[in-house]
Amino acid sequence: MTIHRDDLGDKFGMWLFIFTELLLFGMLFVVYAVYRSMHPEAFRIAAEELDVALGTINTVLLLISSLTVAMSITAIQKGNKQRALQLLGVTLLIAIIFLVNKYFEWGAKFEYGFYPGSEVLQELGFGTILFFGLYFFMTGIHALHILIGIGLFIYVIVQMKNDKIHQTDYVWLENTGLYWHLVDLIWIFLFPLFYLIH
Amino acid sequence: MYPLGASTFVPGVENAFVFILGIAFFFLIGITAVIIYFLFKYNKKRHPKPAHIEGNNTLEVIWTVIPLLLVMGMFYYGYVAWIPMKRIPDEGIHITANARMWSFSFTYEDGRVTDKLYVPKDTAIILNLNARDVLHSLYIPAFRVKEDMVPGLTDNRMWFQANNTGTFTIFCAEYCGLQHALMYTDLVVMEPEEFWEWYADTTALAPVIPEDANLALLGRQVVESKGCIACHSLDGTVVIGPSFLGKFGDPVRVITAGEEREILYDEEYVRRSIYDPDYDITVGFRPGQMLSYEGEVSEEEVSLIIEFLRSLNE
Amino acid sequence: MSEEKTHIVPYKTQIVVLIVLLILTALSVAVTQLEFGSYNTLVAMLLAGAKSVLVLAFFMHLKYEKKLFPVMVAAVMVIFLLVLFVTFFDYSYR
Amino acid sequence: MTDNTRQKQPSFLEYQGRYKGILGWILSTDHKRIGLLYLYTMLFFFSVAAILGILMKTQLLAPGETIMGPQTYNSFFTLHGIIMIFIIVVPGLPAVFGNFFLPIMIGAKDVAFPRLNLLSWWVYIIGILIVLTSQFTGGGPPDTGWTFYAPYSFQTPTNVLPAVFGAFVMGFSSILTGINFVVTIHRLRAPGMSWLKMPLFPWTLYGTAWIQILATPVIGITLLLIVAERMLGIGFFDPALGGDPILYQHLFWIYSHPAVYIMILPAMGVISEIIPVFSKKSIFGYRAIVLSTMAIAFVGYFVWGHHMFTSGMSGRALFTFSFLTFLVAIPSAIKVFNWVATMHKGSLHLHTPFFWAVSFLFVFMVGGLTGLVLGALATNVHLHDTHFVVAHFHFIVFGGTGFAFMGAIHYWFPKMFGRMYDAKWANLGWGIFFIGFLSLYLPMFYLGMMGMPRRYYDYLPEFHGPNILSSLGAWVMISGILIIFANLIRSARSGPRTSEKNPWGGKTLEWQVDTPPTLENYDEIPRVDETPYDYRDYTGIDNPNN
Repeated sequence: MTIHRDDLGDKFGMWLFIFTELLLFGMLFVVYAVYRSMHPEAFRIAAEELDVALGTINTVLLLISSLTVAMSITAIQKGNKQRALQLLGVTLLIAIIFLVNKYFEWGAKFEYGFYPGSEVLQELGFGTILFFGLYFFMTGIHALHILIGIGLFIYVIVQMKNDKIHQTDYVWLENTGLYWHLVDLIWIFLFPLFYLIH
Repeated sequence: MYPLGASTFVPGVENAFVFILGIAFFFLIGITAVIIYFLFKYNKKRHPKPAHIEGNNTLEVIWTVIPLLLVMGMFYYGYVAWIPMKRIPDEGIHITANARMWSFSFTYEDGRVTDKLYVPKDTAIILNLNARDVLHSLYIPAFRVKEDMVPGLTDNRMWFQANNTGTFTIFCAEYCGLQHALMYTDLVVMEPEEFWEWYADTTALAPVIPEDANLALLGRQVVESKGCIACHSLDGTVVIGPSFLGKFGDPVRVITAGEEREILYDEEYVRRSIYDPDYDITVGFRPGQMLSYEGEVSEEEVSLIIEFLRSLNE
Repeated sequence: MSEEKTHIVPYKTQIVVLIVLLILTALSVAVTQLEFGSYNTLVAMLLAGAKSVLVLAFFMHLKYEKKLFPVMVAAVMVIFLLVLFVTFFDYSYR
Repeated sequence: MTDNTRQKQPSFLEYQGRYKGILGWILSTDHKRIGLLYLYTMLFFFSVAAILGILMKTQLLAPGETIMGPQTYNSFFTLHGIIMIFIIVVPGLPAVFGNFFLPIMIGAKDVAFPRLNLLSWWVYIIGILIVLTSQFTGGGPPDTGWTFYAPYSFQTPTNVLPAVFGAFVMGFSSILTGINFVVTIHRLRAPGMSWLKMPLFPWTLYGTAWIQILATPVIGITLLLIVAERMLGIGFFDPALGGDPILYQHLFWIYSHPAVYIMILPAMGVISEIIPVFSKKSIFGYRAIVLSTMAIAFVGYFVWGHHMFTSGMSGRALFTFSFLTFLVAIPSAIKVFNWVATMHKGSLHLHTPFFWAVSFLFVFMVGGLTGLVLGALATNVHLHDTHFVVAHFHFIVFGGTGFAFMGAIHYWFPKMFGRMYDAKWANLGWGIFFIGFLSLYLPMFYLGMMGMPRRYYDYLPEFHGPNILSSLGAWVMISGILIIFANLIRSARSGPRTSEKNPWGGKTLEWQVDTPPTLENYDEIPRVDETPYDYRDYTGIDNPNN
């Protein structure tokens, strides 16, 4: 089989995959919208349980990591492998910090008994149960995507070290970047919906 | 073709049927005939040299617009016949229809509960739909009405007005588990006078038990009207739960809180099994199959059921 | 087969985009602390929408790709919004 | 077109790659071998699900318990549905014939991502295995129906989780195929083949692939929510925790209605290929067919609510969904008119694939026209969840997709295997199958009108008559299937060899390559300058083998 290379085609495929992810989360946003419309008051009160400061920090972290990925693409395009690797390292680090933050945030919720099926939630009524169900499910799926992203970054870093990804063939990096921006995009909407709107 | 129509909705629905099916048959037969004609006429033996035609925009427009008009007509007929079903009147007899796996029961305004639905002719009947466990659907083919009974959904109502007396079947149309196929009951439409006579007759109500009544027989009525026999047979066959036949007073092996033990099939056991079914699970059966009948079966009715179970031993 | 010449986004543009994104984030946090009632959600969603457009256009290079890509993204968004809209034909009128 | 002096590549069937024997198949990234892998997997599972169907029809031969109890019956129709929908008709035509012929028909050597293509077959197999474990472990075979409606799906003690999870995994396979096809069509069309010179089967695959990409994630997340519901008690669909069971139905049908178009669009594509070839005439209204394909793909996305007319939705939603449903009927009608018009003044060659195509027209019309009855509000209320619906969707999904599948396999068989089947047996099989099909499903329309609900393992005596006819029809139909399968399997192994490139006189590219196709289809990528289906040069004199 002749080697057939089509960077634009690969990117096209990645975009199509991103569309599936958008709709996957999109349906969760539909669920959110429906239950919010049913229990506006409970959602408003439940949202105040979440830590705005922590949420804002995570938002800023993800935005910065989006920048570093985008910059590492520029770096590799310019042939600056060392800088590209450094920027990817920063991104990886930020992704891990995000998860650590999330761990503490979730841990605190569990400590107070705010988790699906807990007795505390049962007392607080339907709206609160649904809010926290959505909160855990949506941020949980999002965190799963962060985990996958970490795996991808490690792969890309290794490949770049071995010069498999370089100035003229960096579509893996580009696609990983696209994926990471998608993770960021989702968070851009999760953040106001859960933390901000009272 | 259909079961006998017996509600005020029937003419409208049938209009829609006739309109849509009429057009459908016209096109089906017409196009099929054309195809068969072509198969003969343009068979390669008779027509070896095909014409070259790429298309015809006028034709495309024609066979877009005409079907569009026709389906809009269908939409219209379907819509107007459906409006009265949604427009639920306030005046009328309000009855709560309860569904649980796998039986219906009907609660009237005076608190009486029946397993069949009794209604008068020419009166609006408004059913409040109430499902205890999973989705069910109340379907009366003769009346052309159907509505899902959704657990947790408030203001889930349907209505109809019968214009014929007789007995009709009510089916459960939404799949609800094991005995879904056996979840049906009767709808009895009576003349209004007859109905009100029946309604005023309170002897059917459990709290007033005449001195000389056969308690076991009344118990049997309770068992039937609450739908117990959908899962507990009277002849020893195992359906969902243990059969009612001949065990009262004997020891029975059950699993309580994960541990197997032997207890007596006595009044206390029966009462607990009705109000807290998952407390003792008879060995060989699965928990979670039965919901509590707390609030649905009164203490008096439990006593009647016990009398009935006792009688099965004899 | 890399017939398309690649467009290199300068670092400076990207950093400016990040700064705008951070400002928008700060803005949405600040705004939602005030009480706007039902406009609260709307404002927050508009700000999030603005942020996502920035990310899509600059970080995800949509601004520099073939026309097809932004068109597809827009179409997917339209389909999603229509689904949401049609769903609420049920929930708004129950 | 190959040049005889050049060293010819081996055919894809004989090619020896890195791996030999079975490994050479299950690890091959050749789109043709992958297509055949799908074909064999589907034929096997189709047989399983068809046997389940026959057993169910036998149970319904008489009221009461005839050969199985309710638990068995309920798990049978669940498994029948899961296999038929998720394993067969959803991947169906795209995975088998799309994989095999899409690259050839647009003049490419393979799909855009061959390894991803192989991966999607493996994901599909893993999904199937997960579904199968549900049958033998835990609380017994699931009994929810393939729709997994909440709240029953998380209350039943049966083993629903693996079935749901398996369907979720198969969704990935579907998405990967979809991505692959869209990129292939965008990037790998032969030089000169502009969008409007692309044959219609690739066009329908294109529409289908977009639906696969945009709708499948919805079922993915929905099934994942059911998993979360069962494992974590998260409460989204549980009324006891404030959830709304109707929301589950929304999400489920947001995927599953477009899924119907995933099933039927490629079938329409196949029919659009077969009819012009056997009419020796250009397809009537190529542009109209392309447009209606894309219109169906788009509008089909917004009509899911017509599965829920009695489920407790608001009146406004019912009105909207009914209206949109009637709109989506139009493009299908346009296609039927175009197909019939293609036959007009053609020179009809009555071979087996054409029989399937013509009978497709009939069953598809029955299915479509009864769909109008179901799309209207008042009539739907009576017919919803009755046997009428069962008959309707079997006419569309089995009649539509199934007939097109049979047509496709009889059409492309010589190209795929380099052998020919026995036409007499094939025609006999078609006849018996067609008669059996009609007597199996037509009585169900009547039963539904009379009010017999679906998913009933037992019924009232008044429904007995039509049920007898229907059960007998099932046995006739299965005899037809046996004849067809026996003929095809025998012919694939030992039928007369043929290396003729173009036995039917087709105009699309797959008829210009070798039979069976070589490893990379083309030595040199062809240039395409004409519209497909141009029969102006047809003289009326058949090639002698035809």
